Amino acid sequence: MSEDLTKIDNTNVPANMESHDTIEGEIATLNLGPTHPATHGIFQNVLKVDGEKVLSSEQTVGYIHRAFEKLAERRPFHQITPITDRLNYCSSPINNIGWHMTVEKLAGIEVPKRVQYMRVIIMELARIADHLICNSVIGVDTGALTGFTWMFIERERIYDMYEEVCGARLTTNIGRIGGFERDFTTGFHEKIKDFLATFPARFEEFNSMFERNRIFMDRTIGVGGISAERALNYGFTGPNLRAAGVDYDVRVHAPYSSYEDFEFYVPVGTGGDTYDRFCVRQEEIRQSIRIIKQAYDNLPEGPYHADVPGFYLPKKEDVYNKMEALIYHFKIIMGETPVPAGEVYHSVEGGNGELGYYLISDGGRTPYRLQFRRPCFIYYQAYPEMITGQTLSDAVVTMSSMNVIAGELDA
Amino acid sequence: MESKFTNDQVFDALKQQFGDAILSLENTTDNYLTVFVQPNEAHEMIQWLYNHAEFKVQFLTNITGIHYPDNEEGKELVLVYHLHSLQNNFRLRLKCYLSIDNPVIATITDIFSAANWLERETYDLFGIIFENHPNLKRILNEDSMDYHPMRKEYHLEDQTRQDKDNRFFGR
Amino acid sequence: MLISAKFVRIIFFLLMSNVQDYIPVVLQSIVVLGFVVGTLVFAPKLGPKLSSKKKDSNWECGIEADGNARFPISVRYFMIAILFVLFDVEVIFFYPYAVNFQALKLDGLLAVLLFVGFFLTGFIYVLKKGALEWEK
Amino acid sequence: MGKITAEGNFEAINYEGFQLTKLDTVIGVARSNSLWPLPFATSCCGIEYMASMAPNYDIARFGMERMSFSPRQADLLIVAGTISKKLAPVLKQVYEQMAEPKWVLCVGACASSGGIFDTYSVLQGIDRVIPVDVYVPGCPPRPEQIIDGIMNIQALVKHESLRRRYSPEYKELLDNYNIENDIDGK
Repeated sequence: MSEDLTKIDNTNVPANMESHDTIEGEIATLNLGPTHPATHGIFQNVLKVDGEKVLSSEQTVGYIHRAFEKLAERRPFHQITPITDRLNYCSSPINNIGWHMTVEKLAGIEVPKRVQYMRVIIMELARIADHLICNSVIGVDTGALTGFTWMFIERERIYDMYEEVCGARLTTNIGRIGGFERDFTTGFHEKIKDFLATFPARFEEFNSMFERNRIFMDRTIGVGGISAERALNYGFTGPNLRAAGVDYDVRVHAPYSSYEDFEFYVPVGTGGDTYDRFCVRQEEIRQSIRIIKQAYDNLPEGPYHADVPGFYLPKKEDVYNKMEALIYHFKIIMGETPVPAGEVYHSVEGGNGELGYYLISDGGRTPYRLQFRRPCFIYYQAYPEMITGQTLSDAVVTMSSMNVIAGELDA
Repeated sequence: MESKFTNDQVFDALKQQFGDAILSLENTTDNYLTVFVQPNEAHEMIQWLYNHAEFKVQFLTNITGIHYPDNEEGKELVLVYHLHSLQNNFRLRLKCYLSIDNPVIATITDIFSAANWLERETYDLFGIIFENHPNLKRILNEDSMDYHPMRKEYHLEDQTRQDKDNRFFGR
Repeated sequence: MLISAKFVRIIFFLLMSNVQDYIPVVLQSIVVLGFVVGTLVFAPKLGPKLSSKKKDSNWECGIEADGNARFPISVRYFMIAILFVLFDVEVIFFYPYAVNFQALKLDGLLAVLLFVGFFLTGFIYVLKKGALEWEK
Repeated sequence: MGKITAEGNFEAINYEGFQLTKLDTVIGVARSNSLWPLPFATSCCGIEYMASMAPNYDIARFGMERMSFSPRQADLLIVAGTISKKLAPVLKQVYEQMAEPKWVLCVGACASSGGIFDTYSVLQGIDRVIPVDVYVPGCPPRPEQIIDGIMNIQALVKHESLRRRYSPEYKELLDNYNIENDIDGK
């Protein structure tokens, strides 16, 4: 195998490849390369292909490595939130709120009940948005573009709801350490009522296009399968692991932000193939709607942020009239938040699995070390094992069903 | 659900099994069991925890490195293994001190295939060498990069750029 | 170019017969041919053409291509293509029969059945030899 | 004698039932309304670019219905997202293999100047590697901003002379980026 990966030579065949007689034709080297319609992101797979069957795959990642962890060591705690939502940018609120919870766990901040419910609503909306994009892209890769166009309209409605809460659409920087910067506006209430009323019906329409569709089932059942033990050994988490049959979900396993108050179940597949991943994500969208309904119906009254003046920016009129508020305002803006020294690992259930933050702080302005446990980066290693022996078109569908997001892959 | 084991139970079992290889215990804010261990014993320890009948610590959550430039000689780099037993909902951390001039430790890709890229990333960013790792190469950075960027002495910004005047950026 | 007598007689006949109603047909064909040939000839002239070594090497998803793409691919593809052409041409022979099969009564049917029989044996031979087998 | 009007901002002499205009203008209008984009979408701006392709903002209204992932049939290279130093040669290769005439739309702060990622691994702006025609600010820019960038590109395409790609200025531009070309031959 050539040393420099950017040069592919198909002259020498890897040792473990049995040689083919000439009637069968030589082994071809195919490049599922950096710019490719099938790789919804920027990563490279050098495939050894015999006819249509994939024999082996060699991966190169790191094409958009942006040094998140080094950047995080240079920024005060509340300025790291904009970085976290560029990790998995399809569901950035989950990353933001996960990061805020990590700092609250380190600083020992108790968040009022209303904030926990608001956070659950926002995170479940983000999970719906993430699964929508993944499942409609599986549709695109099996040739049905309509699903994508339909479901993007729904995603735009979720964007509108984000805008009501935080003003941004995709990279949301939602919430603050200790709560939210503003309560749910009336616009948000209308939009979420309208969303909860009309989205399930449209979603079932989208689902009816794929779930019992003969072509889709033939294209995805038994494709890119992985067994439960191999999935666990490869560090799978999230929908891909649940599709393989292991019901590990951080929201149930280690409930955070009062997830234990809501009643929902965790869908689990059997075969671990692309069809199971698709169905697990579809079912998770339905469960997320259930959670949002429960959380929205009994949203408790109370403040929308914890009373932690050291972390939470005071109101503008207080800043102009009160001395302490001015001092707090100045200290927070300059990044002097009183974060104690310590070490904490906190994980949330992201769109792709257990999204973990390992934060070590030495009491200074910025974290001493912040490491993101990025689920995509860990489970994408299993890709060669899942596609060896399958045909090329199955390799493409398997890649999009694993929902590998380039930003999270090479942070 | 609550985890079935307390930290002390697991710590005592480890202490009893590996004796002086367990260096010290550290309590952290999230009070997960955090144990400093000898680097050359780390592989057996993880193997032992993996096959342990009750603990069943069979899930590798994370491998990462930390650089403490002002630690004393031979303890500048710390390698952290995050392990997790899904059945018992029990998390623990194994930490090993490594010296910066030859940070070498045995790979655990034979136990967890998830460790393959995690170790390559730790090698890429910190320079920790994992013995008999199947394919120890840089994974995130270009192969032509000659230093390990996450070490504290290196700058965040790319030093070859001219168009950003340091005076205006407080540097 | 030697123009044979017969050819001259045809042109003479055309001219003498009421040629006016042929003018639209001729005009139409000129416009159609003109458009097709025109776009094919003038479009490349309008667009700029630059070439360089890197630009002319084949496209490999963004990295430099290495080794050549011309190597003996698996024979299955060729086999399937040729068999398709063969049976497709066979279908064309049904058209004349299908048009006037009433007129051709029974013996016509027998002839076509014989014809189909030949192809059927060929098809069975192909199946037995496993030429259409895709996954080994 | 007809009246010179700038109807739909292209200059033509209008008569009853037909118009007279320059060949450049006709070709320019035709090109600007049938640009085939190559979406070089790497990160968050790529998702916002997908949003601008989706029904709500729909760049198909501007004739950009067909995405071409091969540079051979692409006229417009849309670079949306962060370009790291590891990706720079790939971007340059894609740009060089595009068919002339080609334009580059650089979407987002990361592609224009490295954005918030002023780090050791990110290329601080793609104009270090390839010439860029239009920059769209924003991190990520809203779909309306991307469409504004596209309309600016269309204005460029509409008023570009047919000889520009053989002009010495264009040759100098390519030489600055040491992109191989054989313009002096033409």
